[in-house]
Amino acid sequence: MQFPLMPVQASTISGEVDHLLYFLLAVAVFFIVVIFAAIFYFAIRYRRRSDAELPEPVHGSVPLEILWSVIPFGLTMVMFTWGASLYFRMNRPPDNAVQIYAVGKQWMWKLQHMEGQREINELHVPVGRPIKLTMTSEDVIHSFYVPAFRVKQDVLPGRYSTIWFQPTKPGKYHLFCAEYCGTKHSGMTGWIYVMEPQEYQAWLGGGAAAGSLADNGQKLFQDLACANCHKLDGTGRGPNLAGQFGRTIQLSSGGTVAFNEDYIRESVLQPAAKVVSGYQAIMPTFQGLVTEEGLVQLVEYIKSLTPASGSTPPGGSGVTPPPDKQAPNQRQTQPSVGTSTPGNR
Amino acid sequence: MSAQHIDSVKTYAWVWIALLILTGVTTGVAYIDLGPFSLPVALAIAVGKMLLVALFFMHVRHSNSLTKLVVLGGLMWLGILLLLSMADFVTRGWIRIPGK
Amino acid sequence: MASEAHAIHGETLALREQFDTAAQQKDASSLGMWIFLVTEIMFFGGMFLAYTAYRSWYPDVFGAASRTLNATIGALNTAVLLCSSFTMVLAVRAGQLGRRKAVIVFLALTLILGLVFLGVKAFEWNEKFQEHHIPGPAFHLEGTPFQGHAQLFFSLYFAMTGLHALHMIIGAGLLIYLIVQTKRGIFSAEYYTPIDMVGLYWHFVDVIWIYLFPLLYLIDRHGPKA
Amino acid sequence: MITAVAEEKEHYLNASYGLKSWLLTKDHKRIGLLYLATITFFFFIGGAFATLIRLELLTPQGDLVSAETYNKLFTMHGVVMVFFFLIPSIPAVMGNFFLPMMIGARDLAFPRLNLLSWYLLVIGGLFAIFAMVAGGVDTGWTFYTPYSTTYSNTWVIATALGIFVAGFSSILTGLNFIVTVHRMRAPGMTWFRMPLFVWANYATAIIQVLGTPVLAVTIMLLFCERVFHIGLFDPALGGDPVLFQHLFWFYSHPAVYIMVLPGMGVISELIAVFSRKAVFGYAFVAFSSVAIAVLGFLVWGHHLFVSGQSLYAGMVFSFLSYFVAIPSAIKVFNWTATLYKGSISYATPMLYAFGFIGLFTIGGLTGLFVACLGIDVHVTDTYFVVAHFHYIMVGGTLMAYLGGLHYWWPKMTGRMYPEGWAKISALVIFLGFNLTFFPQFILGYLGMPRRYHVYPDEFQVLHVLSTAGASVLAVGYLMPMVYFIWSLKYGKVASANPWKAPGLEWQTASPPPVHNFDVMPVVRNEAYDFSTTVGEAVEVG
Repeated sequence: MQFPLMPVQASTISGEVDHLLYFLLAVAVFFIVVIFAAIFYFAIRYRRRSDAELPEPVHGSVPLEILWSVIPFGLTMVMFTWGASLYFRMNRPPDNAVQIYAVGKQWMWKLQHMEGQREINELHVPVGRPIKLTMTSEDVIHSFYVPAFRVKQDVLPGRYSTIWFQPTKPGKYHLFCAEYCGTKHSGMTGWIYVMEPQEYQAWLGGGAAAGSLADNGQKLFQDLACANCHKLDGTGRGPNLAGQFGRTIQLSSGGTVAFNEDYIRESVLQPAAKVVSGYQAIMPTFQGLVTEEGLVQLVEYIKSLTPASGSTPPGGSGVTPPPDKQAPNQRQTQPSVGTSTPGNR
Repeated sequence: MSAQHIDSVKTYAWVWIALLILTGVTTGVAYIDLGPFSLPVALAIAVGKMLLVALFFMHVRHSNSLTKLVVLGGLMWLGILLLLSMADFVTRGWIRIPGK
Repeated sequence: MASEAHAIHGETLALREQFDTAAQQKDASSLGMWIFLVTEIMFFGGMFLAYTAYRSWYPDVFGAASRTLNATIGALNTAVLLCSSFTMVLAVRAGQLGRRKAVIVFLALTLILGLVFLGVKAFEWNEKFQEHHIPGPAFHLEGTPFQGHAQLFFSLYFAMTGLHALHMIIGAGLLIYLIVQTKRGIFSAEYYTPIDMVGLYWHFVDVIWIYLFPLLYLIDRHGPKA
Repeated sequence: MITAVAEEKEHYLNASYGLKSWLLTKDHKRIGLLYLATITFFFFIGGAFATLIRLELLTPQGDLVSAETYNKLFTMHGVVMVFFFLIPSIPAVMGNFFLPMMIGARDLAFPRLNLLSWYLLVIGGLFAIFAMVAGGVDTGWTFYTPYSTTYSNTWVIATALGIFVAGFSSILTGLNFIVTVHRMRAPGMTWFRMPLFVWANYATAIIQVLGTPVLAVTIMLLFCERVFHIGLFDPALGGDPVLFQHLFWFYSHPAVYIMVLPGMGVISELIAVFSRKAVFGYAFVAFSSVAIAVLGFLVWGHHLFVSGQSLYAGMVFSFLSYFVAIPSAIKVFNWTATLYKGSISYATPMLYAFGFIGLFTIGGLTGLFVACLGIDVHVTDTYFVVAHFHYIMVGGTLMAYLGGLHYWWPKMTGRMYPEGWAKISALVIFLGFNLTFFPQFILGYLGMPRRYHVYPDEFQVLHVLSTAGASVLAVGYLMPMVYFIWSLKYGKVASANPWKAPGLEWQTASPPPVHNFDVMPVVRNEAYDFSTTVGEAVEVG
């Protein structure tokens, strides 16, 4: 029977977290030993010898109070600074991270690779590469937790959250849902398979992936008739989406918004919330027509679009205004698109 | 506290009239475009009205320092709730996640 | 008169056994009441936080939703409430002076004004039902393509004004109780603490409305006209 | 015994008889006993849930109860223990009974309000019991949305209503205590002559008054969302589930201090009385209670480090959290320093005090781990957190509660408890507690998530240890229950001041007369001045 005391270290960050832990443990053990020793010593040394005993009162000492406030506080500030800097590094994925999308639902993890592979409760990743997950939930709050990597992030409905890690050791590691999510919360577990790069390539090639994520997104973009308005030459009723990702966009209401995953998601589901400056709020909502996984594909497709020559003025921020806005919206009802995944509860 | 202050009807009447005027002002001002200042102005008028009610109608003016402390404490705690929570809501989008 | 009251309701007028002096008893009641009002601040505070957060996220929709409320009626109702505060403070003053008849008159006026406020509120709520401004599947707000955020506004509107109205109803009950007690001759210039305490409560409920009115009705009146 | 009965003078217990004399009592002492009976009942209900949880976790498979049942068990364990045992425990039982006596008052400022707050707790409890009997609730005691508003099919509303009503009980108790401390002190009882137990309860009352209303409104909004679909947290409308968490923890983090501060007050009394020394650094200990109460409101966001809260807010909350370490450290160091050159007795209450200091130190220091951003990401929502807060709430509050109960038992009932049995049970509880919860720190760091019904095999050894500890702990808790009841009839008759303690509550008969003191006291000494009660001057029979 296994009986480990420390979890395996399998990511770049896990060793750092453990070092911080050792520092805190040292501080804690020091104070525990000091206090326990003092209590035991005083309790024995000054035990009551007669019931009529009356010790001299000692009322206190201000220098001592200051001393034992300042020293612990100094130590805690070290903990804070160290912990906070680690926290920020844990939350800022490097630029070259491999992008993977995760959708949590009661009670499973659905994961999609850029190349199109889909997995349920299993995630295959290459060793030595930073991996970034963009995650959302279909229902309640979940939490993506890999103890061997020392990372955890809640997955919320209605928005994207991210987590990243860089595995250092090939192997098989637990994936847990750490935020209570209902009856089979403890069944919402899985495995992370960390593979050697060439194995990983083989695995990627082996799966019967039906096109990359962006390809699927493009198909969806056509199926949902997005392309009717969002024309790549900038002549459509909706803004040209090519090359916009990562920019700051002017809104018709006067404010600005960062063109990121959350904005794309929101614009598909609630098109009128943030309308690009120069356009009208004519886009219908696709709420209920696209699944969370479909949304992820659309996001990836829009991210992959590069500006066609001449469609966007170089260096211009914001979207080119359309030549004119005519014709009322004439979209027909759409079938629900986006692949549904077989669920096993 | 034990020493009883009885304000005159006149004082109360003036406060009452001031409150009605301020209500008119805040309503009127709302129709003028003050840009980013419309919310601070509305809140400032509301705070003024609150002070009138509290100091005169609720006699905080004549109250002992403990009562004043209790009132200030209550407002301060409301401030803590709003301030620290808004520290989250306002700064959510600040960090730029690379690759996003 | 005081002795007569003593006979009827000895318990009310007499110094309670845990206190040494009447001043101590009065101070304790007043402090207790103020602490209660502080709990009320925090109680409403939770909703003010929700309001602040969502308004900062969705200012435009909140503005548009706010414009559907009738600011004129809101302002008039605010005035009604302020008048009731004025009559309430006069009732307390009459209590301080031991003028029983005046107490009853002013309490009754306060009650009537409070009921007028509630009546107007009921009328406004009823209008919301007819306009489909009740959050839920049937919700619809004209002029705002985004319904979800507008529902948040109306959820807040109903939660805040509803809770305020509930406080008014409780206040009205307290006023009726006071009127009955005054008629029975319980209060005097020496003992009028309950009138004082209900006064504090009534003014507090008024202060809450002083904030609700601009925050709910006057967000964006100057904005794009419908 | 016969002579005792014959000579028995009137006191609060025999002044009147019959159910009505209890259910309509305005005597703070009788209300304290009503609370004692009520929360003991809830403690054993909550304990039964805990036992089932531990038994289920003996094996990695879900073989004892189903997943639904398990989720209901830990939810109801949390709800019952937090809202119906820990929060009322020390303030409502011992605070009610002794706070007025310790400051030389005849009663609390508002006795009828005090009775009302007991009824509110009972009514709230009935709602909770109804929810449990009708089928239970499975949201976790934290009621996170949208699970609690939309997805759970259990008795969320009944439970939430129970907590809502019980919350008002807590508010009214706090209000009563604040006014009493301000307005009802005996002549000569200045602020800095008050026993530290009173200071601690005063600080607790501040939290109850300022925090609980926010919980109440949060529950109300939850209610509106679940019943009327007036959604404020619904992500589908653009609402934010994290807002719920802010509102919930604005109360529930300070609530941890509602639970532990009164315990600290009890420990200050015990350490002083059983080492016959004034508490070292009295003023620092007194102010540290108030400081904890205030700082407790600035740190709630440290429950939200991985929730999707902004990183900057997380940083602010982590920074502020560390300030709580200062007053906590001050208390622990001052208690330890009080022992120096004392006259230390090993009576049962003192054993609990030693236990408290040790366990609270461990619980408090592990608090530094969970306040540390880099570590909390890994340990939050794991058994590390479970172990941490049980060290504070069970190792801290419950130890203090039992210590206080033993200390004041003679005053409350007029009977002594059996010292030998009490010492044994204190030891059993201490050992059982550590065996139950220490392994959970390791489990948590290994990655075992909370609220898991089934778990991977490699965690089993530690779970078995924990379950073994829990069974020891259960025996430890049953023992006092038995001998306390036994002592009511067969215990040695207690003298007015068996511990030679200087507090005002000991300067009157055991049990006290209806109005606490035959002659209203005038205070001329500092707190913890043993010169009046110890030595040749006084020989109490």
